[in-house]
Amino acid sequence: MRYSALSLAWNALSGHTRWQPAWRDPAPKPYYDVVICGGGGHGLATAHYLAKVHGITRVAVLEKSWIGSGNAGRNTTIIRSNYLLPENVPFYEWSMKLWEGLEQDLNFNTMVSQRGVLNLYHSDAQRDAYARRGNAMRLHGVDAELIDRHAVRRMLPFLDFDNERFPIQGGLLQRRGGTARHDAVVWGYARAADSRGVDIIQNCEVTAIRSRNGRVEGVETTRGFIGADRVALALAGSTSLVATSAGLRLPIESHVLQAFVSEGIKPFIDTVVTFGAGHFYISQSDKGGLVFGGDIDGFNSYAQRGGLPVIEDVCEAGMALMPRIGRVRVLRTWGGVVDMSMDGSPIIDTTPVRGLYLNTGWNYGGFKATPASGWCFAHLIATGEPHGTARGFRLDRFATGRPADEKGVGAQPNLH
Amino acid sequence: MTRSQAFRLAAGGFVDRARPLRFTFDGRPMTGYAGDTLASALLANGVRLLGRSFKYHRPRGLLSAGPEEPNALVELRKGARREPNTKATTVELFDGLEAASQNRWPSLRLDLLSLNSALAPLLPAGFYYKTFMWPRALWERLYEPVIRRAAGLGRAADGHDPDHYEQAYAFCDVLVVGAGPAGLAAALAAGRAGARVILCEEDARLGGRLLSEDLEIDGLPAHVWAEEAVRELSGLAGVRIMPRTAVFGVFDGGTYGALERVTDHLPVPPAFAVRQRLWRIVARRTILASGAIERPVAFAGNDRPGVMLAGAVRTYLNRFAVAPGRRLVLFTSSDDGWRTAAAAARAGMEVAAIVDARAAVPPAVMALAPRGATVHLDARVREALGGRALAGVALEAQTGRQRIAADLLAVSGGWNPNFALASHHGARAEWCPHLVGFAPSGAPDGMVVAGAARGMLSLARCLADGWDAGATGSETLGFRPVGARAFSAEDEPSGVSALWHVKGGRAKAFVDLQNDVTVSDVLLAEREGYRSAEHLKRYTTLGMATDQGKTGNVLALGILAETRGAPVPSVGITRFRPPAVPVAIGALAGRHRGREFRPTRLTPTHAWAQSRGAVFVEAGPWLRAQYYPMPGETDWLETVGREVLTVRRSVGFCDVSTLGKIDVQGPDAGLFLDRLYINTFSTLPVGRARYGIMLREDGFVMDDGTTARLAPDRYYVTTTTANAVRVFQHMQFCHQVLWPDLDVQLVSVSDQWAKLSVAGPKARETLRGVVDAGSDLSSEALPHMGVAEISVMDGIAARIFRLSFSGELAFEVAVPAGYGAALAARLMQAGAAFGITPYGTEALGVMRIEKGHIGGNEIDGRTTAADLGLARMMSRKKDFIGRVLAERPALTAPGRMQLVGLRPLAAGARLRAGAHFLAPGAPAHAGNDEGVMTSVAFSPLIGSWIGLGLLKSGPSRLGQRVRAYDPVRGGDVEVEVVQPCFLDPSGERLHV
Amino acid sequence: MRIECPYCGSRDSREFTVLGDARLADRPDAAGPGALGRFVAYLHERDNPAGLHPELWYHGAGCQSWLIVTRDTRTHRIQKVEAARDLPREGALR
Amino acid sequence: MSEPMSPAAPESSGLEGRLVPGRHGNASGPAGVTLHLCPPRALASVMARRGALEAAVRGVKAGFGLDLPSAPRRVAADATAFAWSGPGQWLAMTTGQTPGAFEQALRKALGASASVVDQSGGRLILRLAGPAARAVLAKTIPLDVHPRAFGPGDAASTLAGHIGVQLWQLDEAPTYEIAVMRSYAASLAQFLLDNSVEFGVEVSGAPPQPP
Ligand SMILES: Cc1cc2nc3c(=O)[nH]c(=O)nc-3n(C[C@H](O)[C@H](O)[C@H](O)COP(=O)(O)OP(=O)(O)OC[C@H]3O[C@@H](n4cnc5c(N)ncnc54)[C@H](O)[C@@H]3O)c2cc1C
Ligand SMILES: NC(=O)c1ccc[n+]([C@@H]2O[C@H](COP(=O)([O-])OP(=O)(O)OC[C@H]3O[C@@H](n4cnc5c(N)ncnc54)[C@H](O)[C@@H]3O)[C@@H](O)[C@H]2O)c1
Ligand SMILES: Cc1cc2nc3c(=O)[nH]c(=O)nc-3n(C[C@H](O)[C@H](O)[C@H](O)COP(=O)(O)O)c2cc1C
Ligand SMILES: [Zn+2]
Repeated sequence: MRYSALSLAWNALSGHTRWQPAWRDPAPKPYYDVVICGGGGHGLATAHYLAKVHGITRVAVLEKSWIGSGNAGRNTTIIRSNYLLPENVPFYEWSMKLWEGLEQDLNFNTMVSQRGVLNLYHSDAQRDAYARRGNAMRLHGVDAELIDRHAVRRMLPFLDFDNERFPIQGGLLQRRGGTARHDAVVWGYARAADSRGVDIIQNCEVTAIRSRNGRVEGVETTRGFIGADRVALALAGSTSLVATSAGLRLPIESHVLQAFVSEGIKPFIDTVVTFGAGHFYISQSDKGGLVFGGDIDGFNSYAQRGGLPVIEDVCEAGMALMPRIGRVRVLRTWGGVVDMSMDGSPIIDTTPVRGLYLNTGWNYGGFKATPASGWCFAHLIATGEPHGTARGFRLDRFATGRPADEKGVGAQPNLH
Repeated sequence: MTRSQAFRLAAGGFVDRARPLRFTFDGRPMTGYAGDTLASALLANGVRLLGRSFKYHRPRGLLSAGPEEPNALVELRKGARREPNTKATTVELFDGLEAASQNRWPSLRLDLLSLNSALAPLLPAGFYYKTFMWPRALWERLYEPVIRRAAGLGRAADGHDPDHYEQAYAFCDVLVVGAGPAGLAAALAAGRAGARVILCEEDARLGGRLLSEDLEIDGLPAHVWAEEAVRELSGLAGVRIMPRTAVFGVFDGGTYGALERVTDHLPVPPAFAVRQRLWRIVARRTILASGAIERPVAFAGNDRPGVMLAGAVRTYLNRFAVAPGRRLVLFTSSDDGWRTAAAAARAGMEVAAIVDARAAVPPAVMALAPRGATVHLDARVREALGGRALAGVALEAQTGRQRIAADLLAVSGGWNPNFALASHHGARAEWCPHLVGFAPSGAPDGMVVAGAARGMLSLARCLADGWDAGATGSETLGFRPVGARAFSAEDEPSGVSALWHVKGGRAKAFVDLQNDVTVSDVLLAEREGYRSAEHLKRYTTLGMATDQGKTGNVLALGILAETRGAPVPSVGITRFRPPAVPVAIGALAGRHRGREFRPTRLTPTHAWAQSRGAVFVEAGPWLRAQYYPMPGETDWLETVGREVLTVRRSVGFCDVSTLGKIDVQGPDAGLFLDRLYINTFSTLPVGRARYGIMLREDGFVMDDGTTARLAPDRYYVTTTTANAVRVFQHMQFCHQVLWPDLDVQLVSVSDQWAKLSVAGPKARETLRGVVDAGSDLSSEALPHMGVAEISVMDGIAARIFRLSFSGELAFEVAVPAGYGAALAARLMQAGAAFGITPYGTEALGVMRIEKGHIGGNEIDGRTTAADLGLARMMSRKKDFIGRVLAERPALTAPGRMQLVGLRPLAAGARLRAGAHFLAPGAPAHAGNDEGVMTSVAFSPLIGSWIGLGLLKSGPSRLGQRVRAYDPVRGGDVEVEVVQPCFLDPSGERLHV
Repeated sequence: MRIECPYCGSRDSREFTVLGDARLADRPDAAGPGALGRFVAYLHERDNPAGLHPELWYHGAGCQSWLIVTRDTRTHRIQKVEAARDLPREGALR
Repeated sequence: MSEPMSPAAPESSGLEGRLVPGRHGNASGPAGVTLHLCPPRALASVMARRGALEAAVRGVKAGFGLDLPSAPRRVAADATAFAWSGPGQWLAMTTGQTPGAFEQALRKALGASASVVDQSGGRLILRLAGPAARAVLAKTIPLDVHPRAFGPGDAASTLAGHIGVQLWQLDEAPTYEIAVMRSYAASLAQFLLDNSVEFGVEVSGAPPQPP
């Protein structure tokens, strides 16, 4: 049943008892053309575009627990394409374009809200670095504005402009950036993929990749072996664990990134704001919660939880930036296991094992990439060739010396 | 005035009737007593409508008497101190308290948004995912603004938080969380054993349920026993009692986060007192004795003001001496609920009926029924009737349906152990049929759970369990055994059977009262495939409100299980996360806000520069003098121009103490540096300095700086200001981890030396007035890149380095940091005849750009030594960090962006760093992007803006023109590609 | 997290900075054939296990020692802590 | 008695006007803590060379009569003390000599067994004492300073807020000395004051000599 105001009203008449499951709950079949490991945003988007764009529908998405249980379901929902490097800007901009039509494509309200993303700067050098980035965006046809302190004050009068350790000088603003409802993205892609015949199989953990003579044959799972012509990994923080079974050692470390939500309060923060002199970024959800975060904890972890030092660090920066939130209470903190790569940029590529495809290295910023990641990964799986906007995301870039290192900090994942 | 407290009992309770306190709610003045919470004081005054729900704006009253409260949220205090979403049940009453209801318009009684209730059929769980999609453009313009207007509960404060917070550490052998009977017994045992004990209690008053119940321990009224226990604990040297302190999170390694509400019970914090304090408690053992939370039942209208948890009714009666109503109906499926009927009758309330869903109850329970109360077994409340207040209940009894008038409906569906903290590290919960609830199975390392928190539901068992946990815990840590201890206390009946949902009734039946999640929402989620407990939560928002589902979560799971005909644990249980109680952001930040957000590093000449009117700039942690305006100068460009010209024509000096400085000693010091830098230091003669470049292991430039050799086995290394800490750590890594066999000793001397760079043609003459007799500054004795140990200012040991960043004859003079200010003052005197000027980081930057020296903008982590024109420095004769990977194909390929100088074609045209280069005439398109302007300056000597940049194949394009394209600032300037060095390329000025 | 520094005793993790996989201690030989490949692997490839993970931590705010901390990445439980300078070299961690 | 550090130029701590003598904060009753900036002393980093730890220990024993600690402790005799600051590393200090003379004396005693680096200008030392000193430290550093865990002679390097410090306990009063990098001293002083005002703090210019 299509979703619309009309269908909602129609169903109200029957007490909402006629709605069908958003996706089926099928048992795994013995064989698929493509098995996608990982029911996060990227895996589900890949399935959707495989089916929709490439007509490949004998596809299964295998998820070890419930779909969206990974980072797709726990991120701070920021979408933007305000990157510097030519490897990144076109890709993330392609993603923005897909976001801009996502609700209509999926017939699911993913609440893409282009409320703007403002990165504050606090020094001349930072201003110039942001100008460099903004100019790079403009050269790629992406919107970017460099605004001054007065313009920031007009947008966010309650920031601390008087007692600052690192005075706010201005910001880089991408108005088309914003947020999207994380869970809805997962469910929307799942429902759309399912409607085209994709099997979404929850509570099905991939335990190993089976291959013979350098060609993939399928995957071992907690629900038995599932054969496949092609196997695609979209496991985010868990990628290394499965890839090891195919003999791959990856340029990936799994780290914990925390996020925070406050009690619901009347909305007063209308854009996404990032502090440039500390680790803190914030937006306010449509429910009223302040959704905020900061840096990763810095150590390898699969535990989905972090520690007090980062919690304090984030709140210190939050209070330095907007002391108005001092009496607002943190309601919940959590962590996600993020796939930090050696240059801070993603990997979408084939592997030495034929038929095995890799999608990883999303660091703390792969939610915004969800549509383009799915699109490009589907393209690679279907055609064997990298998509035009993802050519910089190949595995061999570390050997050839072409890292896409936005921060310029080198091969140390916890600094990206 | 006290007469207004119409629902206050004449006697009993722990309120001080001699200390009346005035307060207002929505502007209405009232009076309560010391010892009251805001909730109990409002109840005493007969106020029952306290809030509106999130979605439907339904009228709501008190459900509970504690931190699990979903309904009674208020805005406490005003203006910059306004605290939204404050649970009235946790606010200690103080004189002058002001509270207001929230999320209603125009008033609490008449809330127009309650129209949402009428629209409810259109607004089931997740309705917004199905609509508002068309037309797309209306989402940001119409739909979302409307949704956001309705969003949120209370309002954030109006201004910057005026109060202070702080963070602190505490350490103990045994941490006890909760001071109910279990916690008190645990603390007594551990304390008597001699352990260092911390007892944290969220409440202002210790005792837990003992304050709410009418029980005895060892022949004493339980609350008296609690007072004695507290007295004994206070006398034990190792025991620290922390009331008003909630433990909110379990972190790794036995670290606990706790929030102390230091002065929240006062109108404003007294002078020098903080509002709240964040504690990080490090405990070797922890006993979680956090009690249990009562569970409501889902039935139509179960959210009306006047429907209250049975245990909370007892709390109001016994602890606060308030009758929450006049005529009570009890609806329960647990033995414990019956105690409420007894307590109410004892307090003089009318008990109209006891409705128990069970077909039979034990005689001991039946005995609790007050005389005059009708007992209905195997009966249910179908609906709570009324509007803004409860008027009665509709009953489904063996005798048929009937209505009973009542203004208070006490509900008990059993008790859920409150073990959230035990689950913070992922320990699972197990289903306990005898509780009809979950209990913890497992706990974080070092923690045991005791008392009701692990499902012990009688007083005698809680006491014994707590004692045992305290005794065992301290004994395993090596403290003296205290043995078992028998308490004489009641083993109250605690039978319960499952009672989740009563079907029928017209009104909505709620499971999550704050977020307005109803039974039908739960069933809709199930129907639509959101079957995992976590999907159910996210789709319906169940348990996501400020109470985190403390009362509603298990109820929803029970309902789902019942619907599926499956056991409750098969439905799953959502994850618990810190904080167990919401914590103010300000408390987590402590003192680190405003100017104290991060420490400020001050240079040795800071105060001196301040006295000269310097303008300062943040440079990482440092504050540095940016420029020194003189009277009459109107803008910074003028000042900086003057500073530069003074240096170029005469002399000036600049504090460069912020550079990182590392003393490297040992027989292998030279070898060590050879391995770190791309060039060679083992061949550097003693008394000379050399510029060096170090790479990261990936072959890109990490840092640069000069290194001097002070002795055969001693070097003095400098790093850039920005990388000082990182380079030192990197050196320690290389030494300790990669090459521990080398005999080198490293120590930072960054703060030991004040370092002033004296530059300009008159630098030597100026310095002659500073150095002590016998110090030879001639080029013979101290050639360019020469280093000497001398003395200055009559006997102060100093080091002098003939190094130049500015391109002028220049000396860096280093004195022990305490003499930096004196040296600056002395330089001013000595250079007075030459018109000496101090200069700041701006002029420093101008001069380095004029000379084409690279800085942080060029060393951006993506440039190679060759990109920066320094390929020749790279030694081929040795291994060094980064050598191998610097040879990767793309790092050596032609066409990389490389360092050049840039000059505008139009005189006076302004350059800006961050502009990108395009070939003239090439469309502004990423494919034509050829590089970026990295640094710019106005050169007063050249009379033009100049720049450094990284340009594709730059060095081979000298003389060509490119556009410096800067759309974000509206700039588009044509520039000529020139050598990076604009001034004195042959370096003659260095040698005057 | 609390880290038992072999020199300073049990300390809050905020006194430390972490570099990552302890294999970074096994820097390959720059001479000899295949150095480039070995360095690419050394610097970029990680085991990234879910379980015990030897890793490099620096007690920067304490004794400035580099430590090898063997920690379970699933639970954050620390199994042992050794000083890096005391470790036998040459492939000891492989 | 400390000899004058320099006859000629004035030395400044950079804390002038930032650590103002007098009573601050809570004014009732005796001050909970006292806080002083110690007069300049000669300081030096001493780092044993590879394999020369024992020789360095012997050298200090012979030259200063002190047993170099091999754990986080500080040993003192007369005017001179050594605080362990890392494996094979100590912060040496004296109130009895000029920095130059102290450095020479250390070199003489240690010979080739250790590297010696003058740090006299690099650190300032604040002294915190009084009945509330432990409570102030609880807000300042992440260490357990309960008498069962930390006593006179114990030393540690740690973080005070976001500032690296090295501290040691002198006596049971308790009295602590906190050494901090000079550029951070103003921020540390502010942090200590903020953490002390609750108890009342007496700041004085010239502290009594250590017992
Ligand atoms: C706290 C936090 C905040 C973030 N904020 C942002 C942000 O604001 N903006 C942004 O762009 N990005 C953000 N990110 C990053 C973003 O969430 C991720 O990069 C992105 O979600 C990763 O892609 P995914 O959705 O496919 O991953 P996931 O959702 O993690 O998908 C991986 C899935 O694989 C499943 N899986 C794992 N192992 C197996 C197995 N063996 N078999 C089967 N299934 C398996 C997992 O259960 C999971 O569902 C944030 C991340 C975190 C943790
Ligand atoms: N018969 C029954 O069915 C039944 C059911 C439930 C409880 N009880 C009675 O309740 C009592 C339970 O005793 P108990 O000691 O286990 O629990 P308790 O409820 O008496 O005490 C728990 C205490 O812990 C505090 N607390 C909770 N979380 C905290 C946190 N995070 N930080 C700091 N403090 C926190 C609470 O404020 C409370 O004071 C017994 O008397 C028992 O008989 C009986
Ligand atoms: C954007 C966003 C908003 C959230 N808002 C809330 C909220 O209002 N209430 C709440 O309890 N949790 C909220 N959460 C947190 C989730 O409850 C949950 O903690 C998170 O998705 C991680 O899952 P886990 O805690 O089950 O591991 C939010 C999470 C995100 C990503
Ligand atoms: Zn240490």
